[in-house]
Amino acid sequence: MKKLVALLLAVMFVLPAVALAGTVKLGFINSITGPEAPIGENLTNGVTLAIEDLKAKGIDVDLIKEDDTGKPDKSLAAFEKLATRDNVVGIVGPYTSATANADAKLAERYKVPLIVPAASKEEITRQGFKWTFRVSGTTGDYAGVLLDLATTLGKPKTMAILNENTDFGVSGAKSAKEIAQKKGIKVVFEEAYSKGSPDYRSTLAKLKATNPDLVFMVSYVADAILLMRQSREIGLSPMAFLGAGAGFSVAQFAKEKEISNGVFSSTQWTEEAPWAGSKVLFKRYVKQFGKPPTYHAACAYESMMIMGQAAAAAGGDREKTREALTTGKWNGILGEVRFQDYDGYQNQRKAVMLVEQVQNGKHETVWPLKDAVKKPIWPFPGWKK
Amino acid sequence: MNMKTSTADIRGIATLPLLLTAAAIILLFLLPKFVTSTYALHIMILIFISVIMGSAWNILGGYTGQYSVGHAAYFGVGAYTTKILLQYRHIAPWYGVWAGVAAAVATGLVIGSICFRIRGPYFVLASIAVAEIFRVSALNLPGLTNGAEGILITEVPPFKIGNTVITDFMSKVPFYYIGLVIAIAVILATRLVQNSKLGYYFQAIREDQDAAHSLGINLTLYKNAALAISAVFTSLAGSLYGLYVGFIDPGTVLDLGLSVQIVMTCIIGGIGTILGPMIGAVVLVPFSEALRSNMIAQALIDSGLVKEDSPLGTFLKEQLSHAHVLIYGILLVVVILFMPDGILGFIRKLFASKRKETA
Amino acid sequence: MALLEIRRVSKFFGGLAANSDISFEVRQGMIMGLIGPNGAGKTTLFNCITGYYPPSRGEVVFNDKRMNGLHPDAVCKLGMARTWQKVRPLARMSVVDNVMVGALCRTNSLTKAREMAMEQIKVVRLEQRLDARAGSLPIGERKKLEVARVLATQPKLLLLDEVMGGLNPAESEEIIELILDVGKLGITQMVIEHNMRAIMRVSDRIVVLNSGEKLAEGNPREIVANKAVIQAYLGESDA
Amino acid sequence: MLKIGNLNFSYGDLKVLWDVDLEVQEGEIVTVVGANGAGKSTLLKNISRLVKPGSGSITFNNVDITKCAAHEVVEQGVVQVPEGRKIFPQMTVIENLRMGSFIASARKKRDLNMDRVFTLFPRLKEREKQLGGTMSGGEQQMLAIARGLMADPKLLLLDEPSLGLSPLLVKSIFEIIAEIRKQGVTILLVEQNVFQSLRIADRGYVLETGRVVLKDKGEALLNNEHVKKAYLGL
Amino acid sequence: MIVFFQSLISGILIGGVYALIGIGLTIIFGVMRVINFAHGDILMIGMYLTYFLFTLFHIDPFVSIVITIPLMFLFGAFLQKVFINRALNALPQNQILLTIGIGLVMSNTVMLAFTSDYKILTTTYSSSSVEILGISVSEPLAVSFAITVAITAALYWFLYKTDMGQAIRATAQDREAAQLMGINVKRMSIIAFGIGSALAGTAGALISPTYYIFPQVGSVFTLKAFVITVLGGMGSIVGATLGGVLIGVAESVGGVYIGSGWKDVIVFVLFLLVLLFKPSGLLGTSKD
Repeated sequence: MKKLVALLLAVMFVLPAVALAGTVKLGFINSITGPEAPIGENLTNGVTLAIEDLKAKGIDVDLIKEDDTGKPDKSLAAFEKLATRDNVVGIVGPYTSATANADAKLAERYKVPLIVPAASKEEITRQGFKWTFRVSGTTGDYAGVLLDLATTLGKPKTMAILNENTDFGVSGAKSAKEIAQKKGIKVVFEEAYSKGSPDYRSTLAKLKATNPDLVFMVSYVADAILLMRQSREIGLSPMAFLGAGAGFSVAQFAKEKEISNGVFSSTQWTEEAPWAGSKVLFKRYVKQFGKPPTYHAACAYESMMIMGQAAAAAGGDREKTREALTTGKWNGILGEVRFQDYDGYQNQRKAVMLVEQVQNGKHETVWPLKDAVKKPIWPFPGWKK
Repeated sequence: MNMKTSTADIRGIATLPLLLTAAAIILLFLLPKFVTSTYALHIMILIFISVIMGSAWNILGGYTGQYSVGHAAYFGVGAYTTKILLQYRHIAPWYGVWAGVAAAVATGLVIGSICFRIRGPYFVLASIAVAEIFRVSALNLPGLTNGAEGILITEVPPFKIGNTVITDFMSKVPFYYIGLVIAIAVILATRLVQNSKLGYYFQAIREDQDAAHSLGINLTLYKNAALAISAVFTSLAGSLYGLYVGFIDPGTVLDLGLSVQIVMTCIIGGIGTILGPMIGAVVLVPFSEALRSNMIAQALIDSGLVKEDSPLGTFLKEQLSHAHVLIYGILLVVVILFMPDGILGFIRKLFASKRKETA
Repeated sequence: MALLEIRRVSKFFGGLAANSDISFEVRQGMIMGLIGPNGAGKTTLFNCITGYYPPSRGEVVFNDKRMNGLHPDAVCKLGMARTWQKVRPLARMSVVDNVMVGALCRTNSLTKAREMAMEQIKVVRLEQRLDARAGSLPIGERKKLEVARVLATQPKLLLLDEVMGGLNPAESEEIIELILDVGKLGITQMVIEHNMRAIMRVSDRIVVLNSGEKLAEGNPREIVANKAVIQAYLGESDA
Repeated sequence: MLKIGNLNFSYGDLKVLWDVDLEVQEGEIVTVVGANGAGKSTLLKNISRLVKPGSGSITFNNVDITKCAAHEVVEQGVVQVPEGRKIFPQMTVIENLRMGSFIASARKKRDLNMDRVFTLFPRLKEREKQLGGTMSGGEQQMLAIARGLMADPKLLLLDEPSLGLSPLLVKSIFEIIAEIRKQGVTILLVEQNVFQSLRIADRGYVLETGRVVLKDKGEALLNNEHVKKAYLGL
Repeated sequence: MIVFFQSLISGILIGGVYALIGIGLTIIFGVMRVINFAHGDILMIGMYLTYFLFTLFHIDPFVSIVITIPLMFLFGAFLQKVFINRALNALPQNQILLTIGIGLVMSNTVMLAFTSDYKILTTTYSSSSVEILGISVSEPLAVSFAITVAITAALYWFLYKTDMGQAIRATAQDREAAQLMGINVKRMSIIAFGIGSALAGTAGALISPTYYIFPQVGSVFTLKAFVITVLGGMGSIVGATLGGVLIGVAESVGGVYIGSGWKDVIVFVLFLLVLLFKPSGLLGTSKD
């Protein structure tokens, strides 16, 4: 027992971990436990596949995984440990916007390259940071592509916004409102609901009373299903239901076809995404983990691929890795990725967004039209009785 | 039990404990000179914050017997006030922190006027309800708190006296010292309280409210006094956390889980004693960190006790980090069932029974 | 001079009258006995006097000040202190600390409070047990501790609620001596007691309650001779 | 019938009973008198096993009841009517009585015993639908005794049945106790009301600070000088 | 106006399920004076049970309560016997932390076993509704409301008409007196905890078709259960029934007219008001 305690103390405070020759040491921070864990699992799996593929390319990654339970202080501790004790070359993660925001600050301080795979809050890459890179699109991208589709296919005049009052939900709703106003669509209803309530019927009834052309929702999967079920119950039937990624783009949602058919959702990646290897990765993922991946998995996969290659090319030097990330160009399952400075962003990938629509219980890519697999069904056909 | 020590202290302060305490303080002050690992400093800062929170709660819960499970409210009010002032009014945290303290005390007095009318388990539930009201309100008042998006600061402005920059808050060291100083302050405050009229009155209230009342103790006044002292330090802990971590949102600084964690620190260490919260913090913070980052499994493997490629090794490596909250829960159950007086009480009992054996 | 005046005090719980229309006065320096069968409303009256319940009707006047609506702590500060029928030691605090809590009512200094506490501990003869935990004392010593604790608040009027309950004759004798000693210090006392022999010995005057009403008042001799009292208190007239 | 030998008992550090010896013969009324806090209620709690037993023996009809759980003591036929009545406040009179006959043996005789207690306490019959908590003190005491009888006891333990009752009621309660004995129930009575309780008792014990200091015939104790002085104030 | 009635109706329907949760907690508190912070997690176990009965054996959630009730009863009895019973005389704050700990153990064990994925139980009627006077009434909610009413009625019958039920009530009202009646109070505690757990589990089963399931779902309901119980008066079964419906309606109507983000605040403010002005609860009768 004494031996164990001594060792534990040694591990925690003293010993800097020894780097193995010929490998590149990277860190990965994710919500392995905690409320965000269901999506976190996608990221973990995506990274696992990336490590395999890197190995095939001759890059051995010594990966240190850290759980941040979705909490910023835990995430900081994890970053701290990776940056100062484990001396990793670069870090991929964390998942949520709140934790990513906290870690970005540390990346700057410790000069450790950080690739944020899936957090979409705009501010993360708008703080003038040099060491934080983002593969994921921003909340504005999610809303933008959906409203592009809506204004092209129809002439909506009014929109209702319903979002969960979490960081993700609120920033998504904010972006949607801005973009809608730019496009001349009036926002007639806005409400943030508390996640986890079994009954949204009264809120939806109030929404229905404003008679909007578009209903824009930001939710994770469980609430997404609940909201659509209850929309059906009370007979809410607008021109279109728009879901900003997350819950609406998950296979579990699509499977509930009674309520999900006809719903649009924006996403960064799908099985049919028009980029090399998407289908293959999708199949591999299903085979290995027994369920279909979300775009989070693809983003995490691509983030790790980029980090692994950049770090290996830089010979394990952090500064050189950063330079490689700033100037580099990659072509993977997310298409061409470059980290650019634009519109107040730094080191931000200009994400090419896709829109899927649930048709017959399956997500079909319907937008942009050139990449579409199926034609979008517009307007919302109404509920089957 | 603690009263007994205090009786002794008034008559003549025992020298040995004093020397030991002084040595420990000096050692802690010198620590950053030797320990360069920022990770270790980070853990130390978290321990300080935990000591501050636990000791602050202890004044109200341990000494006065008012078991608040809503202390996240004061933590959150402190953190939010400081950061709102910094972010939106550009008021330096050096001043903002005190505004946070004032806000937390004011909050405490309002909460006290509501909750102190209620006793026993109802008080516990009321304190939870109030803290939850704060959390949900913070979520729903984006104009004030930026709602669910939380408040992120990237830089803490340097602390200057005149034009001399004392610290620019760029490293962990200033936070380490601030944490250490506040932790010492709260422990000192606990000692002062213990050896004063306040302390006697607080404990009298804990032991028997009606009897205390009949002995001329104004229950409302003294309960609120205990809450105010408690709120001051909890708020300071919150401000320190907010500035140090940089990001706060209702889900972290106003969370019910945080309130439970504060109480747990005290109960696991030993309630109503100066040492209790310190022991609790020193045990819980590294333990949960070790579990989170899977160091226990790694240490077991590295020590050769468990082979890495054995099924147990794989299991530990893969599963133990997932199970850290589970282990936390089990620890809680075990401590309460088998060490109801916390680690301190358990050790004391152990020594007492050993003494009996030898005698 | 009347130190305490009870003026037509009534206390109702729901529809039940625990005290109805009780009046009497306690003069400076006297020991007033308050007796009556169980459930006669003695403790309720104590509670009304010391601020635990507001009287439903009537007035309590102490030292020419109307006490209605004052809280127990204010009542104590004004110089009226009580003990409890069921003793309430501050269990995890030591004997001396218990008494100090009482003394702190009059001083802010712990040193001063300790001196005052030691004085009262001597009065009740608990010097041997200074550092014992109050919760570990036997019943007799707990009762003494409780007396010392209220004495330390320097009361003008002391209300003792069955301080001899549960004590053996020897212990009761000690308490009787204690009450008489305290009386000699010039502290007015009001004593609820079941031990008839004791109450007859210590009281200058006795009020008898029965079913919430005042049945009789007089000096011990008069009370012992009172037919109504014998009937009510001792059960039957042929006792 | 009931035999207590050398019973010692403490609440934590506080010793309450010291070497208590006590015996109750079948058909007797035995009274234990003593001041408030002398340990009388604690003695009954030991018999009923409401507290963990101290050292010493308690046997009932040669069964060691220190090894029983509280409910098993009742099943043996030893039923206590506790101090302060402890009526179930949110239950009606009938429900309270039904609870009295909860044990299997008494459940069989429920109707019979119900009639029996209603003849003993006709007032309860009038109030059978009333909630226990809303009744007056005297009625509650009657209900408590009636509830105890519903368990079909061999030995009835009564803890301060006269507590808080008017003299008239006290008198009738003691008459009823005498009546119950006539119906064949042995009674162990604990009382502060020394006079009344010793008068109906066959034998009595005086308990002072946890020790038995006197035992004798009821009448003899009444005339004992010590008892007169200490408890009757004469 | 339609919006108002819509929210009123759905509030009442949801309130029925809340009532079931509240009754379970109130029985446990009544008999043992233990505030059970693991109540929501017990409900969570009920949900998982329902989910697996449905996905593995295709047993309809409303039918599966026949299995859920006895299993959850046994589970609750086990928890009481092994853990809670040891802390019956502990300080109330220690009891609270003990049950919090048990809750953590339960939710995290479930998470390890089944991952933290959201499980959605989709029946053919999960989103069916009937329209009455322009107000849509969710079919599964209506059915679960009816089942709730039936279970509550059965519970009343048990507690008021059977010896065992009365013995439980007696134990709640006066533990010591109950012992003197020959009632085995330890057994009653076990049974009470069993019943409380069975009710929570049933509530879990009843909301499964219209809600979602994940390991941490319990915390949502634990806090609600307290509010309901205190509102109705700790230990009062009628009170808990009323409290449940009241909270359902307050959430639903308040959510519409004040904002759905404020639902919890409305509930907690209501809770504090009751604690302050009628601490014995709306239907409580205890004097202290």
